[in-house]
Amino acid sequence: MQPESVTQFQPVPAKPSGEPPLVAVPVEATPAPSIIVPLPGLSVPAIPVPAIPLSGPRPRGAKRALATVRRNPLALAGGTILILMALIGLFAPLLFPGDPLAIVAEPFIWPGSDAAHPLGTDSLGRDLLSGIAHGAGVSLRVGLSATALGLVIGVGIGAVAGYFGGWTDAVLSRLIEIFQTLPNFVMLVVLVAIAQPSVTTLSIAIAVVTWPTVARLARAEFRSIREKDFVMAARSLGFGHGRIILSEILPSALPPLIVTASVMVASAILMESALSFMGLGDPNVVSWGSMIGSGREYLRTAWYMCALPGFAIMLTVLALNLIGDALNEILNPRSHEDRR
Amino acid sequence: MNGPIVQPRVPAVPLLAVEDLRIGFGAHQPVSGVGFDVREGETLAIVGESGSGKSLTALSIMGLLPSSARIAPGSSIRFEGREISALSVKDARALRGGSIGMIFQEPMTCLNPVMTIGDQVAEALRQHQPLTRKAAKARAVELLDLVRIPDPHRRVADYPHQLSGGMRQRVMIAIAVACGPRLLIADEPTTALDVTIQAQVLDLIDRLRRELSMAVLLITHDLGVVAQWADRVVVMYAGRKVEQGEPDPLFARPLHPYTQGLLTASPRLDDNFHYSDGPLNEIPGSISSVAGQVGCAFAPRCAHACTACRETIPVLHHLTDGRQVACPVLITEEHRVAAFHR
Amino acid sequence: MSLLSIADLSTHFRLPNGALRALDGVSLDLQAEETLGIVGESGCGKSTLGKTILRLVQPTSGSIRFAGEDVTTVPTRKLAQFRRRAQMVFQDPFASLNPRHTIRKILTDPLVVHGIGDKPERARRVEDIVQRVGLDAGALDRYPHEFSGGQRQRVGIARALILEPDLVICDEPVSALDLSIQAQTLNLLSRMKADLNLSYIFISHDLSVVRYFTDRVLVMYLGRVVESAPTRALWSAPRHPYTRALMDAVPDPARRRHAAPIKGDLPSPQDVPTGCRFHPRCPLATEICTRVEPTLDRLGDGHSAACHHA
Amino acid sequence: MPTALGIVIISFLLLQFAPGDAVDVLAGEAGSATAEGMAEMRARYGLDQPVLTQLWAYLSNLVHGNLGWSPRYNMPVTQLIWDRVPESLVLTGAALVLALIVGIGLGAVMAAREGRLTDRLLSVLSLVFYSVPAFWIGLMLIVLFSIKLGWLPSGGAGTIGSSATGVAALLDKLRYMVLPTISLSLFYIAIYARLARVSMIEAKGQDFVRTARAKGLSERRILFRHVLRNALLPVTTVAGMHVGGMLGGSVVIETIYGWPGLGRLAYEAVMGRDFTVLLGILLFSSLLVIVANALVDVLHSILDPRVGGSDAA
Repeated sequence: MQPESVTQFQPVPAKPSGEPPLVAVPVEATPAPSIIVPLPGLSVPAIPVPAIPLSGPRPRGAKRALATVRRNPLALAGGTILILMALIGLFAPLLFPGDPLAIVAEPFIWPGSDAAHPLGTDSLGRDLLSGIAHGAGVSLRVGLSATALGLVIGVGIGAVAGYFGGWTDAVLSRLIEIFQTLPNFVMLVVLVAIAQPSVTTLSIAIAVVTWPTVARLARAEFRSIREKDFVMAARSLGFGHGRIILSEILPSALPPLIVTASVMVASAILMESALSFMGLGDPNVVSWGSMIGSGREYLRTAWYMCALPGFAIMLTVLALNLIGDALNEILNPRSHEDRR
Repeated sequence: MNGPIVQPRVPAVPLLAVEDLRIGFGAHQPVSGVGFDVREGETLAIVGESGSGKSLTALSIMGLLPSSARIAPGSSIRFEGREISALSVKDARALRGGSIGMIFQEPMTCLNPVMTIGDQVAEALRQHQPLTRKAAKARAVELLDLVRIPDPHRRVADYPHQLSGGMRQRVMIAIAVACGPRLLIADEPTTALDVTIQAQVLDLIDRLRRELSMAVLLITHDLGVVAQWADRVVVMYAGRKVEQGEPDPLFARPLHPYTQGLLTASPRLDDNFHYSDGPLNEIPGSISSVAGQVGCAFAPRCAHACTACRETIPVLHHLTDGRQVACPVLITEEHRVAAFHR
Repeated sequence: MSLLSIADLSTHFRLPNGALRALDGVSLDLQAEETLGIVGESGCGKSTLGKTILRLVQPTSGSIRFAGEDVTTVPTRKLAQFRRRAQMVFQDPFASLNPRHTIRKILTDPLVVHGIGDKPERARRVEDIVQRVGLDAGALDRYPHEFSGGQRQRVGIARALILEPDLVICDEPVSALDLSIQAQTLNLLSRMKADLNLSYIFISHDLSVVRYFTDRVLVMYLGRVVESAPTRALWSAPRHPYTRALMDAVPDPARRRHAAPIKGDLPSPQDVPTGCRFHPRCPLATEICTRVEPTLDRLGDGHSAACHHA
Repeated sequence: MPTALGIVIISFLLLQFAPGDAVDVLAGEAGSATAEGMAEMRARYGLDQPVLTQLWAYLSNLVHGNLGWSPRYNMPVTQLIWDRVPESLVLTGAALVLALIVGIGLGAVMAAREGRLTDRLLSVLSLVFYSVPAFWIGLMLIVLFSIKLGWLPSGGAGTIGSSATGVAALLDKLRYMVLPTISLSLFYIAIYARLARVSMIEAKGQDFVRTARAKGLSERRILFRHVLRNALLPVTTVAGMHVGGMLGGSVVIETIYGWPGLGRLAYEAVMGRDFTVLLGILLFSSLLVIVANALVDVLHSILDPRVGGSDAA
């Protein structure tokens, strides 16, 4: 149920294959052999590709982004939902002061039947709307911090492995592989069971199980970009490793990572909710998952207690994925340049 | 009166006749009014740099243009006298791979990586001929032998990645000529190949042209290839034909400033000109500055350009020896007379 | 003293399915202000040679001396000093410029890395070099994708020259360009050479360009030099059968429809033939060629060839 | 297998950080534990040994296929896991197959209708599938199909006490499988649909498809012989990677539906702080993932001749 790999939307290049090394293939099309070797410099008698001349300079980043958003109302909807959720989460303490876990009314008030509690109350008489509002903050906080941490670890390890290659890569790749083989959610359950569940430990645990995906992607990107001529040029100009990694390669490797990041936030929210649903979340805060978990017993009579917070999760995650799609369209050159 | 009349042998219709071909992508028209014909058994070369529209022209004959491309009304492509655009889907398919074969620039990516080369050749055969699987396989081996792939019985089961670039291009040729086409379109067939392999492949194409009595439409950017292998040459620039003629007179005495520029800009293997002797002749600017411009597309780069060139698109002048040139400036009476007297 | 002196240089790559001897015992000398051409087909190692000289690829054995100093094994730290004096122009003007940097950044960064000048001085140098390569200063704040191939290659040349190197390795600098742009680029390179007293190593598969642009030529086949001669001498009397075949293979308007000069495919550098590497395709091959690898013998007048029958 | 060893060591060390152990839990439940009693229990299970000794003991047991003893269930962990494995495999296997079939089908339809309304609608639908928490959709399916409509059972793995055999038993089993399988597979349906769509569109633009057109092949033949096979390569790669994800996902799904598989066992182990069992499950499911990856590699070398084949002549 939880995303095992958050980058499924990019087509995965065919597995390592024995592409003949002697033929003129663009470096990025050469699937990874298990040991990194510098690709022999082969002279490609490359020659003008029949291309249609572009009329004038291509629209630049911001302009293209705007155009994409205008073409894609779904992305706009996603953005709106997300901003709304963020605002609700941010201002929940002001909008719904008081502990969302406090009992405020009769239990089992159905949504819509009491104006004071528009979304009803749960089995203990806690206000669902207040819970959902406060839960938004928790979900987004966990989602963002887990993603940030996962990105830092993943990009760091992936970049080093991909850029330096050799035994560094061999060791780090093995580490990535180990963490990828451990079934994600089982591992997550173990981690949370060990640590005392809190928003912080949940975020760390989720980062620990998601970084390998980022690392793999970053490694692949760095590997292919470091073989590009402009990186060769930087090396031939005497640039240091740090400058090459940060200033030359990273900007080009970033687009797919940004797309991944938005999807990672989504999957972190899903993971957090699943953990909380199972009672492994932070017991001191209200979370969408834990609301569903506590409503589960009353599924037969008061299914709205599960339905409503679940809907909030779906909406938020959907919004993030819509944004991820739009980012992919804007940032992934393949999706718009090959169309002729 | 009733005695036998000896008719002068004039080919009734050319094998392929392209007239006023215009291909557009939205407002952009990378091919704008190209016409030429290919006669039975000849090699016609279309030469041009990137952006000249030569490859699009070739693709349009095969009906392989990208879906966003539109052929403008009034354009005409006739094969054996039949208008290609008027053909039914089925007839058009019969034409592709049946009467017209095509090979492309990149032998690396043009073959399906997960099918054996034998299957890929056999597939072309079975599409157009009622052959059993076994017969098609046997014929595929013969075809591989025809294109000089050593040990075809063994190679037939190979996958494309097991072959070198030159061998893959031979397989592409085998596929293209599988059904004995009347016309072979070769779109930059040797650009991705090494020069010694290029010679072999061009040699092979020309030998097959004679053996299978087909015509060849050769698309290339390489003037040397054109000079060596073509019977007639069409020079394209920015979507238009600027000059046409037989290679010897064309290269000996180019009439269009662009053709002249190309010939003088390239160092020639046979002449002793060295960088220490002086710089190469340059064509200033680049082709990409063409968009949205009225008049002759070459005018901004042309040393001879006059006001008229920048205002109207020059018409194609037909000279009597079959040469054509789309430049009013350099056709003086002298050229005309020279042309008449040839 | 030669500017660059290479002795018995080899670069082998480890591939999953065996070793690839991209470069196998190559020696050469380059004088100051000379242009040395390196010509050959795919897999001959010419590009690897260029990259190995700049230590972009580690040599397996052999030595590289630059201006009298051995740079084969200098530690990466000190490599920067050498790289300031030896630069490279790449084949693909689209891949060799970072798409996310402006031309100004592309040209300024090398100065920053080598600590050359202060801010105004760097700006002055950048503007100067841009003008020299024939672009206007307005180009500086634009991105590579806004330029045509020819213009990008000018930027690539400017980047190679901004550190005022002594040696520039041009790796197929015009093969990705249209014919009409090739002449512009070659003229620019030749002007820069005269202006800045450069030495070039000019790697190309295009014999006609090599003939025009170089003073001396090395012909390579499968990782080895098979012939080396002053350019004019090579063309007037090629000694190695491969050189002859290569010259004959170039389409020539003077010879219509002749048979291909050599049969057979280029062997893979992972599976190099025994004896003389060219013997399976060689019209002159005899028994000795299958067994004994010929050495590069001096034939006088700076002409050498590695052939038992030369 | 260094990966497997790495997994063993990492997960074992992780568990050393766990506060409290099975003895604590047992003692807590019994409510009458003395310090000596607990120490004695720890000694019995080897929990008082130094960490490295415990790891060594664990490793050497592992070599003999022994994953330790569960104090809570009072039976060997291996036995415990083996009892649950078939149910888990049936569920995840069914979900994977369902996801592949429906996903690739949807993807093919979307690719064929690229840019049109069908494509857009299905794209949004797949994105919704991708965004729905599996446990929630599981609950909602129960509400609809079990509680409101009464068509399908809301939990369990078969009618208790049923004496049906043969086809009847199979049908009974299938009835119980429908909801959990759907809940588990929706997310993967979305992934495969989107991936299949992208890779089919990409495969369609390849040069060899143009070659196929130049041969005069029909669009149908091009689709099946040339596009589909190449487009499925990335899908198989990804599907192999999902075995671990599915096993993880089954923790929640099995808990909701009371499906007696590994996932539910994991949940019970966490709740009971039975780390030996938890560690066993983690190791065992990692092993399954390794096996699945190996199978995918084999499949891949069948589908793609470039993998592991010989190189250019």
